[in-house]
Amino acid sequence: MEQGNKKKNAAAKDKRQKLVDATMRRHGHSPYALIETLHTVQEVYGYLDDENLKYVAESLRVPLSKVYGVATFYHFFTLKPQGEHTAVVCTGTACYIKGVPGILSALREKFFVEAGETTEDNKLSVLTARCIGSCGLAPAVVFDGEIAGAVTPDIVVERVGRLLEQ
Amino acid sequence: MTPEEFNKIGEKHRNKRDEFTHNIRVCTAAACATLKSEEVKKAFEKEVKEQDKKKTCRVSGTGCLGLCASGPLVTVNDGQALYAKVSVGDVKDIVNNIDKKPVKRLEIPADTPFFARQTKIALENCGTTDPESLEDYLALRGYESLYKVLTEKTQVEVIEEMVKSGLRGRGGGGFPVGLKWSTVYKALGDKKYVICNADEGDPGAFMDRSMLESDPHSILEGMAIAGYAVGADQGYVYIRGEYPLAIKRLRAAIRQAERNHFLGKNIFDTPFSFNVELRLGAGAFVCGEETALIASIEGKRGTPRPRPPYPAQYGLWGCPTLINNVETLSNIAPIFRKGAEYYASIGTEKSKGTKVFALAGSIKNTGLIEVPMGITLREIVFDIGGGILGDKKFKAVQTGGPSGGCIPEQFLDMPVDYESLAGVGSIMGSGGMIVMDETSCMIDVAKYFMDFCKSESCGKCVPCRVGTAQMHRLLVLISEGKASMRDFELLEELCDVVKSTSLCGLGMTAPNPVLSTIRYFKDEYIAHIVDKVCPAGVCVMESKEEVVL
Amino acid sequence: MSSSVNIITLTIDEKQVGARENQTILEVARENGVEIPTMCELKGLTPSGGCRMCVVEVAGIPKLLPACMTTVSEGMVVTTNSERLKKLRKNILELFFSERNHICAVCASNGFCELQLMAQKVEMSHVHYPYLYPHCEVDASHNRFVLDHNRCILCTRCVRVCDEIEGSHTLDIKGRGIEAQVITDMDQPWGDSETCTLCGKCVHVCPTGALIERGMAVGEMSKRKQLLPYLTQMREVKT
Amino acid sequence: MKKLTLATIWLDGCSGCHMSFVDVDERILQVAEKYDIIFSPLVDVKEFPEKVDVTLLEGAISTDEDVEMVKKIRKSTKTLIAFGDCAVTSNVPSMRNHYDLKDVFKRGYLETSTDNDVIPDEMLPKLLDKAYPVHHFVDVDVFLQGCPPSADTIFYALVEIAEGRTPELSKRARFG
Repeated sequence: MEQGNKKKNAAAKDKRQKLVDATMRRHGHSPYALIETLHTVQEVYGYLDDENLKYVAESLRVPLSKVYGVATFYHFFTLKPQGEHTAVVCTGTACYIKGVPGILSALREKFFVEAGETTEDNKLSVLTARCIGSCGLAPAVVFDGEIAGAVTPDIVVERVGRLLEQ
Repeated sequence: MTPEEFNKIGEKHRNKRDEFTHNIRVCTAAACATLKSEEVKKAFEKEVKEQDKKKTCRVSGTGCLGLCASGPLVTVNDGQALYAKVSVGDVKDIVNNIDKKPVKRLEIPADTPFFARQTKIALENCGTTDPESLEDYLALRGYESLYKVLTEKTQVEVIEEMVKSGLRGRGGGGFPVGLKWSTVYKALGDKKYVICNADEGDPGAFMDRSMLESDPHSILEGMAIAGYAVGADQGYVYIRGEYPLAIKRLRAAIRQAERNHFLGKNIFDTPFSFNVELRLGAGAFVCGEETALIASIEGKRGTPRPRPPYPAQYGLWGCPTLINNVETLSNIAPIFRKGAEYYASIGTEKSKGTKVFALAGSIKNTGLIEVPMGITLREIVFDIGGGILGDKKFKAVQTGGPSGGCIPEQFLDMPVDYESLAGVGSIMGSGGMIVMDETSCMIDVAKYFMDFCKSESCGKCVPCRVGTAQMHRLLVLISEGKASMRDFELLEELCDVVKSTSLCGLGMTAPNPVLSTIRYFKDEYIAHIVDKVCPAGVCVMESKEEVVL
Repeated sequence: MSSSVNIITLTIDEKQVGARENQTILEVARENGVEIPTMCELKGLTPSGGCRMCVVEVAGIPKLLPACMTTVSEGMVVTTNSERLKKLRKNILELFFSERNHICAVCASNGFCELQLMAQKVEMSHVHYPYLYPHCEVDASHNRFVLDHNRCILCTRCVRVCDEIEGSHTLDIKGRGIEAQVITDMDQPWGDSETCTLCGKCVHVCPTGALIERGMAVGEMSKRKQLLPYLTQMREVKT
Repeated sequence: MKKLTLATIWLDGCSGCHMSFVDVDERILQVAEKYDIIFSPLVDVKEFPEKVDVTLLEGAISTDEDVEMVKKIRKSTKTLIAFGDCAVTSNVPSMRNHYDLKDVFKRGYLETSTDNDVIPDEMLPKLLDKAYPVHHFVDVDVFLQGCPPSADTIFYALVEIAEGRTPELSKRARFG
């Protein structure tokens, strides 16, 4: 059983690795492709782990410190794995003046998690985004990739509660 | 390709479209999509099939119709009827009445100020095409401007036309587009680039997003025309990674255009070749700055470098590079279709044409609008925007995001153009317009923007890196009732230091929200500092305990 | 190529001077005995333009320009030392001091520190902005060098010398804004770095006590940055 | 010429600046020609005087008592000199500033103590969250940097002030 899983994991990893390789190949393994490649890594692995950063550095012949510097410069990239579920709270201006602080404090009180962090049981990550461009529906929160507009703290707590029950 | 051959393409698609008596378009741009417009669209498809009207009714998705607050939006026959807040349950009624009078309870009358007061050029096709269909774009005379330009005009003529149109950069700075093009055209270099800046970073702005999601081909066409004018054969769209739908549609559009030879080698059998590639931004506001954007495309940390030299001379990989933003580029094809004179006839003396705004905040009709330059703020807020939510009292409108300022009531009748906005301490910016009512605290707003600038500062230059951190700290102290008048003086002084000495536009404009709120709402600062109260009731004062300052 | 360089004239602080057209304002000023304060600039390294100490006024241009990266042009009128510039420089330097924990009295570079000396030069008597007092680590894992983030001003001289002269690019910057920090490789202890060649150039170009040799006590760490132009020249000859 | 009055005091400092002052050696006689030292750790007066012309204030402001004191000094003093780096920048006392106060106490009274492991809560002045430079609380007229400032610089500054001039310190004093 365990071995089967490992094999499956290895196969899955291979597939993901191929996607990363494909991106680098498309750009002729140019050092310029660093950010594009990091996008692919994050897309397929969910975050940028040390191993992949080193792999990308080596493949594109970019110094390690430079790769790390780029990966930490852009806030879209995360070097930590996310929780099983995510709630991305938009903190754009329109959302902010329509009550983002209340939403964040409701999440803090109810699920004991600060913005940018993951709960201890690894079930929920609360993230913030600098405007997701849904200002017309402010305030907006993205629950596991699904945008919800005109939310209130109560709605957010209820939706997150439902996510966690799944 | 001969003109006849080209005209046939558009005609073919127009005929195809006209085979249907009814065109039902469901808005599938971001806001409506959030409100499950895809389900509504599916329901329409099902209903049309069940009622056996497939031959006469065409159901398609379309780009942003503008009135995001009332989504999902549906139009029948491009404006014959417009329906708001359509749910799956309403679909049957609409299809039943498609040959008769519109369904009253859902209908928004065409003469509603929100629509009647707008002039659509950049957003011309938003809501009348399926953004995923090249055919739709061609039916609306898409790529006709590119054809005309490539076959009838020299590079210099194209640039002259741009100068004549009076179009100015819509990304914020308002630099004359014709002049920029001509600088790149004149710059020496074998290789030149065109970059579309789609890294819309202003919190509270979603114009670029809507345009990319609603009408991607017009941006590609604009880029190709720009490429021809300046002598570039390669274009990049630097687009926010946070906009997955826009990325998807743009990718699809590039593929369609390549396949149909509107991009690629020898476009329309002319010697001109032009390719477009996407580069994904990764969440750095500073990459809206031209030199930082270039660094990012080169795969580096997005830190700016001092200008001059300007990218027009020394840009991507050291080559002359033209950078225009999404709205600027989406104006290009319409200008060549309708003529520079037409475009220049709209707007004011120094600010020609139209401007797209993302209207948000405490306002009834949130959404995307395009208005002629020179319109007053009052018309935007109270006529088009429908006034303040809950009929509260208007307090200020914020334009230009973190680089702009808060404009108070006394300037509501001021015309909206580059110079007027700058004159009152704000900027045109990319078009975010956030309306605030009496429940917003101006110190809280200033603090919000400073927090933004602090976390978006790239850290390269000291005034911006440390200055924004210092200013944010002072604003926090003020908002908590812990500051003294000496802190207030420090804040004012820091504004000057950061504004005068920062390396790039981010730092140079970061103090603007603070400066404008000090200018117009100084009494609120005084209330927080001296009386330890927040007049709007937003800030929580931690006072009581003795303040040792 | 070099023979075709044009000679131009410009004015620096009301003095007419001649220059080659590809020179920077800073270079021309120095050649003519006009001193412009700099922090991040170092002869032999690509200029960065980040410290803003060298900003000058150029007639006709509303914004201030960094002398280290602005090339001269015919007829340019440059002011390097107006009252306004003096005040702004002092303010910028205060921001430098307020950012991290610069405690000169207990610093290995005390007496040899460019930041410390700059305070004297621009007559900064005290820091009137609140100090930020961040918590910074000291990386003493390397067997020859120490990296003390408390003293770092992020001038990136070390990053540039490591990349441009030594060619190992062990150092870079992570994060951004006020959170930015110098790192070695993947933000790991310097001692674990596989790419560091132990050349020590970073230590000697560092203007403050952020990079020092191990075992140096207060006031013992003098730097030998004067070697750098020579190394740069050697590299240029090679390539 | 009427002599000026001089007070010297140290708050959160090591007294090194005062030692340096003593290092003016025989020049103290010249100082004495221009100043009457009316308050100082070196003289036996308990209350800070109501009126004084010049005060040399050594040390950072670290406790609630320091805050009271510095306000009182400011009120009584015509020319207040932040005397030495601790007064100007908070210097060495500020090395605790990036730690939580609780941790500072723990380190100071528990972890490093050999006996009597208690954190004193009475009798002692209340420590502020941070050690602050003098100008954080009151206006300062002259900043005299150095850890410590040299005797020459101190002497120069006192003479200049006595002569009614503003001392030019940038070329004579520096941090550290």
